Amino acid sequence: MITPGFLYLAGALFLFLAINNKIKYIISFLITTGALIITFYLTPGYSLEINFLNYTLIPFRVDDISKLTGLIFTLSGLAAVFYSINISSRSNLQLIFLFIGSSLTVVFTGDLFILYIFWELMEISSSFLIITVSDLTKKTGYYFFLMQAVGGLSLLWGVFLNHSATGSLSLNAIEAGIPFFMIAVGIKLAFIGLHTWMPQTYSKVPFYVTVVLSIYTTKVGVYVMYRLLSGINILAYAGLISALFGIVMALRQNQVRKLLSYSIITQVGYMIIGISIGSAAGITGAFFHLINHILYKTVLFMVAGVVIYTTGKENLEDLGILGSKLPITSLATLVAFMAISGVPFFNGYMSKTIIKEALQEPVLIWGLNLMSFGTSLMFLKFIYYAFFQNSNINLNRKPTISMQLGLGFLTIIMLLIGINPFLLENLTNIDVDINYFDIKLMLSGIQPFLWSVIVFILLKKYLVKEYRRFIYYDIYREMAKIFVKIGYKLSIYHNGKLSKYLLWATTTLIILLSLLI
Amino acid sequence: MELPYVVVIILFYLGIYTIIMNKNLIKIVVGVNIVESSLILLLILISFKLGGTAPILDRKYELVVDPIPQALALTAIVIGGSLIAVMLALVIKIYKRYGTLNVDEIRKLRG
Amino acid sequence: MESAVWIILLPLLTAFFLGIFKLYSDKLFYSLVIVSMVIYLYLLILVINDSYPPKVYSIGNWGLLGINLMVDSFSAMFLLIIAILFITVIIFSLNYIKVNKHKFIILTYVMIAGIAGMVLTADLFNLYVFLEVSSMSSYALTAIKKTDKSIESSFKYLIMSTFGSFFILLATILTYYLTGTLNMAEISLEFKSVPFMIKSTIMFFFIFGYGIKIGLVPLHAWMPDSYEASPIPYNVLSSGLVMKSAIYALIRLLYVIFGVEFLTESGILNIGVFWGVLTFIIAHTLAYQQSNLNRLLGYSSIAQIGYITIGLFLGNEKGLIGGSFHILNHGIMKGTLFLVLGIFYYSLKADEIEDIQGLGYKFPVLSFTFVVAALAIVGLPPFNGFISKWLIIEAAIEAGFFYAAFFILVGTFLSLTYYLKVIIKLYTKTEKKTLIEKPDLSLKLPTFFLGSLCILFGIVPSLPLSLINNIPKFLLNNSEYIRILLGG
Amino acid sequence: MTGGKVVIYVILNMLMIFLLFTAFFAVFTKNLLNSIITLAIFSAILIVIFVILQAPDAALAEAVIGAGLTLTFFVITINKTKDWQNE
Amino acid sequence: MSRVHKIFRKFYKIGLVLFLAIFLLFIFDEIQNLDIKRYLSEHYISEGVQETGAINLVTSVLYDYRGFDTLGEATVILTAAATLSFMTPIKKVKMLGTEFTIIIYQTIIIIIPFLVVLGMNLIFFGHISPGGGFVGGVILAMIPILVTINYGITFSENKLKPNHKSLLEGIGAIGFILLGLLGIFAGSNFLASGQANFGLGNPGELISAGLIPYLNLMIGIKVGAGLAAIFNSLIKEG
Repeated sequence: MITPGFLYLAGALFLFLAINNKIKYIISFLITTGALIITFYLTPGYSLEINFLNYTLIPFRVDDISKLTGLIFTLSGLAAVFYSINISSRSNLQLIFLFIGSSLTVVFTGDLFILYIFWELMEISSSFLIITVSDLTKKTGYYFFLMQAVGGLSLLWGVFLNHSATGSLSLNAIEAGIPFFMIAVGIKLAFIGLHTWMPQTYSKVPFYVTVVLSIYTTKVGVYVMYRLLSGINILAYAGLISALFGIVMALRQNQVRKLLSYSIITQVGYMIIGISIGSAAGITGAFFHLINHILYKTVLFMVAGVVIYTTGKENLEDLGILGSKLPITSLATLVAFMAISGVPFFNGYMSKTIIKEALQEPVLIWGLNLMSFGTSLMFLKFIYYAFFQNSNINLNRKPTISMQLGLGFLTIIMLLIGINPFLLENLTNIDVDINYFDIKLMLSGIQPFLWSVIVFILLKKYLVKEYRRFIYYDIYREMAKIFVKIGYKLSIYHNGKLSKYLLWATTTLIILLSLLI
Repeated sequence: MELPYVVVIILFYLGIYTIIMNKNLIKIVVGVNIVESSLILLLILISFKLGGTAPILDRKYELVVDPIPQALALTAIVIGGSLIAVMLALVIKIYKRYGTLNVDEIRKLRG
Repeated sequence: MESAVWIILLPLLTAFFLGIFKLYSDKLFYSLVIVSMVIYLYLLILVINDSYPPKVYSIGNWGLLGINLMVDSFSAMFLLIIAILFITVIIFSLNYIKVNKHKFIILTYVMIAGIAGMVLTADLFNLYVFLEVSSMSSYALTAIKKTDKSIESSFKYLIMSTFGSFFILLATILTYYLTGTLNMAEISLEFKSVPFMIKSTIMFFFIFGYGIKIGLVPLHAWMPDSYEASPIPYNVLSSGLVMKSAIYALIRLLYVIFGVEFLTESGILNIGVFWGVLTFIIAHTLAYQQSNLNRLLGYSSIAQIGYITIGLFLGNEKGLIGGSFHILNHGIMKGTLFLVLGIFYYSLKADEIEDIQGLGYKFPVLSFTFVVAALAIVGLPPFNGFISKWLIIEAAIEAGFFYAAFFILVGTFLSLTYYLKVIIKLYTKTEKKTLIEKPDLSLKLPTFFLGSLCILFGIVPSLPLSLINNIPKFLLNNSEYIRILLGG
Repeated sequence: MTGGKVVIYVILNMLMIFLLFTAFFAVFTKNLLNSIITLAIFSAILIVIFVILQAPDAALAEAVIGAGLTLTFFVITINKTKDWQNE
Repeated sequence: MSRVHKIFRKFYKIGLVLFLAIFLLFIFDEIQNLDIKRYLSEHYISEGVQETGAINLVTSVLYDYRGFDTLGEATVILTAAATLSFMTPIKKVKMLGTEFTIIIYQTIIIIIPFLVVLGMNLIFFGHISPGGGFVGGVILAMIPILVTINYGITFSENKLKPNHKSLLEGIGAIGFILLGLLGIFAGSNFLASGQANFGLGNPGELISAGLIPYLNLMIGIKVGAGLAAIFNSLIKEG
């Protein structure tokens, strides 16, 4: 059996052969659908072992959760690749393939070594994607890469600590180094305080890159969190705080993609809570939510992309174009909005319900309600700009067919899952035992949404106000400044005087010798 | 301790002191020369045995000094001589390019 | 084991013959360079293949009375670096060097002979002599561009290096004085009865003297200067071979003469590890400040030496393997970086960070090679630098040096900051139209060769590791080494 | 020790002291030419010491290389760098 | 403030050096109290003459027991000569002020043949008496140096061209290695002369000691040519 990840990686190499567009399409189509089909027919329980250095590594291991994640990853990979295939250059497409391939390998790995390697490969490929894709994103890419590198290195340090404590590289035996795993995962998840890379990256890079990045980066974090850190209850509160922070920040944005990226922080909060509970239901809920979230957030980013592509602008005011001139896109927006707000009969509802049912503590349940409320509030803002505001912007060009295909494809899947929530359960043989269409559940699911509509209508003038100025303080930039300052001081000491250098040498000798006495 | 060894140590560190302290390039080379000489002197002192004769055995001698350090000393002398030649050539070049013999003023390379 | 002595003699003979041929015929000159290079490669492979179990070759057939050469896995690993770097650099510089080309090649051959001598010899004074041979040609190669800066840097290098050599010579003399012999094995046996204080003083003199040539941090100041001012092919050899031969000699002395028990007892292992950490932290911080790429790479070399020092001073098996592997890897990675930079300099006279802006689009494959080597040297997977760093960190944790292991990761991050800066500059578009002298295939091929090794050794590290895995046997357990050297 | 040996011993020690004096003078004098000439004297004393210490080979080598050639090199250098008068 | 700083730095440096000196003094003092074995040199002294055929033990150590060192140091000189030669400008530079009296001119002319004889003597009798290749080579190098001083660089280089010097240097070095290789051809190891029994002869005779006289000759040629080249380069420098 072959990993779907390696198929993508091989695809990145095969793309060197793509001399014209036709071959490019054929290769991409074969790779993406091939990976989807392979993932679909994987049998849980399979694992492959190889020997490397002195370790026995497991580069490929399948179980229910990884198959589920792999399915959604390959599915959305198919959509994302076709969404961007016309716009992106060949080298960027290769990087996208590399990125998708390494995240798939992370999902199917069975040990920490391979996990780390492909974690880093993800980070490298995504950073180079950001750096090379446009002239405006160099600094963003720099920041992104460094931030992700900190995450990767703390993962590595955690791996080392765990390895020295347990003597094994297995994913199942995590005993030491948990704080470092937390930092690593936290950065990938854009956890509060570690999130600084996310809004600026997602809002600056070209829209198709945002689509690709938003599918994988945070979700791989969720998956790895499940593997390494599941069942740490305290983290549930942390996830709650992070999510509420995401809501507050999102409500202050006036740029579409910044709003969407802060909303990712909120949505990831659900998954953190689900995983932290540690019960089977919680984890299932988290992963179903992951799937749903990938679906609707990808659609929303694609919508933002269509707006940018057609108008060249990306402020919330420019969303007005959706209402009248882009029918398919508008429909998709509405569906995604309903889904993300947790309205029954849409897919967001089912996973939120599972998580809510799995919760025991009242604080968390109320927090979850608050999160749903905030989410729908911020997307009401989105909808308000899209449909209730008059705009007279014209289309510069029409969206390409491949874009609309990708968009429509995901929307249909979303609707399918929403109408028949048991689809996912049947697909993955996980039984949650919840009747989604119970009236009580549906009522409690729709309550936050209704409240948010009321609140939005009442407080409209505060919510749609533009917060152009708000305090932006980034502690990491301050640290970098200190580093540069120290380096400058040090380089001043290298003033080219030979006698000074010789003096250093002699002093070193003295220090060495005085260690003897 | 015998005086010659003390002299060797003093010479060694006198040379090092010159290399560190002196601002004049030629003086630095003088310091290098002194250190070299002190090390050669040390080698010869090591080889010496009281009452020994030079290691040229045209007859049978009672006590012959150690030939190995003397051979090493020869090697060291030659290496030192070539080092000093290269150094002086560089000093001349530096003087032609920088117009100074002050070691603190040859500092185009820094940072 | 006849071929061991040829490893030293062939470059020397070639250099001498080249010195004569240079006067008469250019054609003969180049054909001799090529022929001797090919034969040399063959010889190196022969010796490397035959390195386990170690072999002894006695010069003049004097046995223990004279000078002995010894080939074990450690020296074989070093010969492998020579084989990889020397051949590529010679091919590269045949086209690259424009001024004083003959002298450059002759001096390079002499330098290789010196380094091979340092690597193979098992005699203390002989080590000093060959050290001087290699350093002498290094001074010359540093000054070979004859610009103001190269003269200045050569002088600084000369004075500081001589300063270190004095202490090496002093320690050598004292060792002879104490033991009455210069053969490393016999010294090691005799040293068992020497008082602790004297032994450790001698050891510190050795460490200090070689430390200057290695470039550990407060002793490093000459090094970036020499990188900035010397021709780029020499920089490859300097970072790959000259520095490394010094640390090779130091490690050989410490582990063989003094023995690992003494090293543990005297605490030098702790000092060495701490020193390595200090070295790479400061060097990384300084490297960020540089605007000249040669200097930047120079500081990066110093930093990598810090990692190597940590690995080799850990005193356990994995550390030695990791450190040795990193010596090999760093030679390859830094060689690639310098050769790419060399091509940039050759075609556009670009060696400042500002000048290379936009070259990623003009030389796509070369820039890709640069990126690969840069990521490898930072220590990101799946390249070779990652494997050796992994080994070093694992060894550090095993030996209980948690702080060193942690700081290696910090250092990885710091090195990413400045390499990423360069890479981003490389891929920033610019309007500037610059005159391009097209680089030849003979310049590109060696570069790609080294670059592909970066990837190859990262994915299949077992290729070099099968050689390197034998190293600790004869370093950690010096009685084995001594037994073979004494002819047992 | 016999009488002759004592004399040689005394001479050796005196030469050592001289050696120190010349070295110090060579280092601390302001005039470079003086310094170089003192260095020649330094080498000369060293030669005598080598002879006393039964090392004729080293003495010869020091004579021709240390005293002879090096001195010549120094003189050439000083000649080429004319400003040796003002430190 | 800066003056105080300067004085402080000066004292700091002096203190450093003093510390080192005192430290080494103690170490030497301790070393002196040890009893030292010298079995290697005792073997050389007792067996060296028979084994190598050379009376001068220093020569036998230099050219036979430790001949490899000698090869190394010959290489150092070659490197130094090469270094200096590429640093010199191509154009000829006038010899600096050499206005000697007629006495010195004449003396130098007369001295030259004696120097040749002396140098050759030192080289060829290197294995019997003090001297040897290095010293003899330097004496031979004195001749072109004196010629340069006397008649100026142009004349000197006309008589003995730089190319010839480097040719001689190369021949010397290659000769040394080839002589060493004779040992391999004789079935022994590199640089074997005593062990390979190259007509050791009677110790004390001119033709004895195997390869040592020839090695001496080669080193003499090499050192002589090398040092002459170094000198001329230094003169032309700048």
